Amino acid sequence: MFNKVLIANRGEIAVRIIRACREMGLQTVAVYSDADRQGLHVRYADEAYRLGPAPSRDSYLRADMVLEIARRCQADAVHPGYGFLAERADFAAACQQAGLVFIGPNPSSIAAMGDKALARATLARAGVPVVPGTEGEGALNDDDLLDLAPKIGFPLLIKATAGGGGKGMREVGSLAEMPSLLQAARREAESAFGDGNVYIEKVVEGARHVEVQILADGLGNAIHLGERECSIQRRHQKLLEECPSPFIGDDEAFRQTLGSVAVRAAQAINYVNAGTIEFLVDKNKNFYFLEMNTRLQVEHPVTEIVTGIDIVKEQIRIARGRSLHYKQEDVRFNGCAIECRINAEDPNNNFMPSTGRITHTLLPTGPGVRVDTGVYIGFEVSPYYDSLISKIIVWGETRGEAILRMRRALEEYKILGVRNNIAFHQRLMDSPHFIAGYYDTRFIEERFSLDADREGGTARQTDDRPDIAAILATLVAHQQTQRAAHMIQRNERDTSNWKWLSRWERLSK
Amino acid sequence: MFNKVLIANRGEIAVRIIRACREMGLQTVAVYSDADRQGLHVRYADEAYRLGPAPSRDSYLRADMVLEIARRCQADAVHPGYGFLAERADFAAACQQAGLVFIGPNPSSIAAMGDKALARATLARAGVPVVPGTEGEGALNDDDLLDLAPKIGFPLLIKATAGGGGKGMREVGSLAEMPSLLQAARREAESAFGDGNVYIEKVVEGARHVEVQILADGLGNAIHLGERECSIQRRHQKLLEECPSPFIGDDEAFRQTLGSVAVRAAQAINYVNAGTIEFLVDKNKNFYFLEMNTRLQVEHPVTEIVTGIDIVKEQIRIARGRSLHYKQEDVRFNGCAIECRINAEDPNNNFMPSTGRITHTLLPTGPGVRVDTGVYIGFEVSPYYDSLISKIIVWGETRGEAILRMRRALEEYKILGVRNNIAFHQRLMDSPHFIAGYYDTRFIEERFSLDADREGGTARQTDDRPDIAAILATLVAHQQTQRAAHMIQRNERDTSNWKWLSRWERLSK
Amino acid sequence: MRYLTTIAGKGYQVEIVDERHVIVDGVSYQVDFEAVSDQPVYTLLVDGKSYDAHVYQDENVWQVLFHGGTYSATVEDEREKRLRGSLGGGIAENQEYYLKAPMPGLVVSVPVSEGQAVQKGDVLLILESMKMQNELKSPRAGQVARVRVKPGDRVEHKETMLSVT
Amino acid sequence: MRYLTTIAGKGYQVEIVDERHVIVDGVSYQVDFEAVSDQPVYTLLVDGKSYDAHVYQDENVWQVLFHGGTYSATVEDEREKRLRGSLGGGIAENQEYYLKAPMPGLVVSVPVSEGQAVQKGDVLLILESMKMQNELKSPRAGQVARVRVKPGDRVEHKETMLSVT
Repeated sequence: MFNKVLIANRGEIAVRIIRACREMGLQTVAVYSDADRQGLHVRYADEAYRLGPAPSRDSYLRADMVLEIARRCQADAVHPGYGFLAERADFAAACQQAGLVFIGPNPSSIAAMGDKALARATLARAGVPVVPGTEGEGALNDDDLLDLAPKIGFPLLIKATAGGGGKGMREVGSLAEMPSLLQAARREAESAFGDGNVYIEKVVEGARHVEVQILADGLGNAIHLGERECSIQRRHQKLLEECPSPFIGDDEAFRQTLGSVAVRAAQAINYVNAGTIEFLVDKNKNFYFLEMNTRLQVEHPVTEIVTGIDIVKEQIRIARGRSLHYKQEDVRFNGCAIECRINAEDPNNNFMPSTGRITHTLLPTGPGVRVDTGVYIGFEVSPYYDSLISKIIVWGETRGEAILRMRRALEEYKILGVRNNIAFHQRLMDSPHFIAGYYDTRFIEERFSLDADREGGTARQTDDRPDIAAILATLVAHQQTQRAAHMIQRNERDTSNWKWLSRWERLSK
Repeated sequence: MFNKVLIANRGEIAVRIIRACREMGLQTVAVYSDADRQGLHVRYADEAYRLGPAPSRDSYLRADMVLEIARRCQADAVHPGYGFLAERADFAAACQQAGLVFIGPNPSSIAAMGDKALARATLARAGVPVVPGTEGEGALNDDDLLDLAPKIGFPLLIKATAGGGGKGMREVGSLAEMPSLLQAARREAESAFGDGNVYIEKVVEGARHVEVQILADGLGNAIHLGERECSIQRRHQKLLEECPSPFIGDDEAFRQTLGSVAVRAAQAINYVNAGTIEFLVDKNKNFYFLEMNTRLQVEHPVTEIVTGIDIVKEQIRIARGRSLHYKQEDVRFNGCAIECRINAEDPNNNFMPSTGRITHTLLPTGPGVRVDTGVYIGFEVSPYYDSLISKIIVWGETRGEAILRMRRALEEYKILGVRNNIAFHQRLMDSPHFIAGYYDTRFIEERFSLDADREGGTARQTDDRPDIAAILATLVAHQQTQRAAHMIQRNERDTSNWKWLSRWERLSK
Repeated sequence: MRYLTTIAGKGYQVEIVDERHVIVDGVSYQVDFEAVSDQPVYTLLVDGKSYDAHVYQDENVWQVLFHGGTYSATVEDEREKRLRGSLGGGIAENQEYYLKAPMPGLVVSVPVSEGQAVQKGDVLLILESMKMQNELKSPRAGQVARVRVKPGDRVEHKETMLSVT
Repeated sequence: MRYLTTIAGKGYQVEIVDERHVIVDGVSYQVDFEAVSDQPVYTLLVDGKSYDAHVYQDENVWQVLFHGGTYSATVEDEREKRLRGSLGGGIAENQEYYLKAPMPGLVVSVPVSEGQAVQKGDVLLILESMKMQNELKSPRAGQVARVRVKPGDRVEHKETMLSVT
């Protein structure tokens, strides 16, 4: 048992975890970098301590400081969130050595799954199908990889061994372009994870990225909470997730097959706590193990909304040594959930990240809408951390209702001060391919366009109104001109005071 | 069938209805008074038209203007929301005569239930138990009422015949004080509803206010969606509602009894669309019909969250002539929901209404929290309409979880610019009586205190920290003093410019 | 700077040493205090504990809201404290009480007239706002001095409606 | 006032008659236009239709966002229009292109050097921000004129990093 939880993270996920702790009566401790003194996680936690300067390596990656703060404030558990220290086996082990409960899997599970190549070899041995690649062959150098590539076949993917989130990942179309891409991938992996090792893997064509959420307690019980569809990606970054997958739909048998393979994978490594098994699924419903995420994921809310199960609270119960709150037969799937990741990036400028102070926001609210965010008016979105500023999650009785609800939520949502990708998601909600559930992992990059016409769709009665835009732009520009003119007039009045003064001075001489 | 809906209302409920319409692909038309040009309902609707000046009688009560606008913009349906024209049978009839679908019951049902006295007589004849009182005796004058009062017995309630929402209501302890209270009640009823008629009714002691939501289609199907507990009231204004009632709890038999009586009541008057049957329930689970609300209610979201049924969308489907989307056996109750009404009123100053511009707000978000509101930063809360500024609705797997979640939501919520009753709800969430579900309609006025100590409870480890408050007040006051001093210094610098100018002028002479 | 801050009748000697240090009744606290969103919302860390508070001034009283509690504080610096000491207390008692409109509204009725004696708690005026009729009561016994409004009048926020001497 | 407003290559003659009336290409519209929340957010009613828009200026271009659409508009008054007419178009073509940092970040690599010829689409610089490596490409063919940064440099928003002539 524990009563005070240190949350070794920032942003929306730190806020999410603080909320779960608070609703369970647990004390919360936030840690923050200099860029986050006013972070919502600092404001909402019971206690908050400074880690160091803004860059992650000086703050959120400082495992030693986190442990020192935990000791000092007498926290008795640590929740790592996602990213930063979440998948560092050494950190999980250090927590345990310091007498802290690590709210996550055992260090050995993190290690087993953290090396992507090793993970794939482990699961292949346990009978879980894997994508052909250099799994389990350890850290290969460029010559070895160039040698193996033609045997696997092109197109193939270079992936960071320590990686995740699309960092250190490159797609290779031919042997000729492979050397420079290897170099780029290693450089990015080195910078992101401090580990430049990469492996290569066959590209499954027309693939969907489907992942299964599992929960396992320390008493040998393991269940799955169904799948999430995560194929809407750009540069291997997920942008939107759904539960259930529209591709699996009501193929309950396939859902249970995937689910039980996922449970078997978790059991193969004696996994404890929440985790996700990622699969690639081709159009014939062949599926391949991709990797296991030994942590809470960004997109966990879609599963929560459809199953009614609070995954963070379950993580905490499991870490407290309790048995699972639910049996497999208790898990019911009700309706459909969609999550849009709202990033501080400009879809009209090649999705370039945007930083700045949030000057205004109007959140979508009302029935069936959940917002998870770590920002608010006045908060400064800094260049130091990822660009996720909020997640809009909607529920619908049907997928159609969820899409319509997401449309209205996106239409209501306003964030000023940083560019953001709301308009991108709005276009996506209008895309006939998306509406039909007909998309794979290459959809965004290859077939989707921000310019609605190009997809050839007429899903909604397009209310494209450039004439209204012209009126708006002109009225605002006009107002600005008028105001500027007014200010000049005022300045003239001000000058007259000076005239008056000098006259007065002359008189009073 | 209809495609364009005019919403004859304002504030959070207009926004709620616009959202439902939009999610069903219907066009929406807002109407607004001069005080609401920037209302969220105006901003969110597809079209918006001015009704008139701010006072309700010049705008939202102008049935003629509403009908004229509907004709002009070719709306084919009207949703009245609650309050204003919602329970005016003549308005519903005028809509029908104008060829508009009125999204609500038939004018005859509104008329039958609108006269509270007549309603009680009607239902008594249908075998529904009613509270002893002057029901069905028409408009009695003061002499008649004073004559009947001792036969009914004290304490008793004076209630407005046309009324609702606690307006025109007075409690009478003895015959002596009755004449002046009659006068006050008639005056308030006249001002609120344009109808000074009142009736009297026995006070059921230790009573709970429990209401049942019903849905009935035009094809003869009627179902109930369980009960709501609405006993947390102050001056007969509901402040908090729950679903299910903690008093009924898991007494499924009693729930079904109440539900089927409610359905029978609706059927007795051939009721169509959504409606609510209000009961008083005493401690022995005797129940009495109180009144029927022939409209959507403020507190409908708690039922939506527990049943998963969107009541506004059902209203629209029913009005379109469809059969009910659900059968009684489809209705399942999942967990517990609580709604806190956030009003612009100051709990530290006798709940006096507060007006002003919202200068800042931070909404509670995250899992299990829904906010329904019509205000935003920059919006002016005016004195013309009721003081409801938002509703926080939370879901919990258990009532305990819902209470803990509401606590954290209230703690997160900030509204600046108008006084509000968030602190009142926070105290309520800490009240041992409330937590135990041990309260009746008199609880707030008689046994609850904003001063936590007085209730004698220690439900939470009270973190009453006046020393911290002292530090905060002093730091802010200090900062203000420093800033004022700084401004004086700046002014001195400014003065030096004047000195410089005069010197320059002297020199240049 | 030294201040005397009073909450619920209890005085706190608060010394602001520098940006990071405050001494309350002789006990030293490490503080980290910042305004948020350019609003009277503050984040305060005191020895690691985090408080997110709304603090505003209402007629010389500081209202401090956090953790569901509302605290009313007066803050006096040393000069003000000395000044008050020399004047002594009890002035407020005999001052005229001005009934000001707590919000804009419509005067529904004025059940008292000029010169009439009233007891503490007697209704002086009924004001309608936000569809509610609000009874405004006398905070003390006295005599109605001047009635400036009549039923049907619209009043502005803080407008003086009548006084009690 | 008369303006020429251009969106996606199409020009609109917009005349602002008074607060309530606008004429676009000869067609008269009744408008009701207000800023909201002291922000560049506007509520516009045009003949009863309601539009809730975010409008901001970005280097002489007005960005207009509503109903999921983003429109880039230039607004010229009559004087500006005449001025432009007398100058003729095509100046921008031969101007030096300055690559400015689109956000604060860390220069990861500069794969070009001064004097080097580049094609449209060639990567000029890789900038890391928000944990992403962003490739900044040349918008046209030319020659790298001056490189002002090197790998490892931190750059501010809009700082010029190199130029192409």
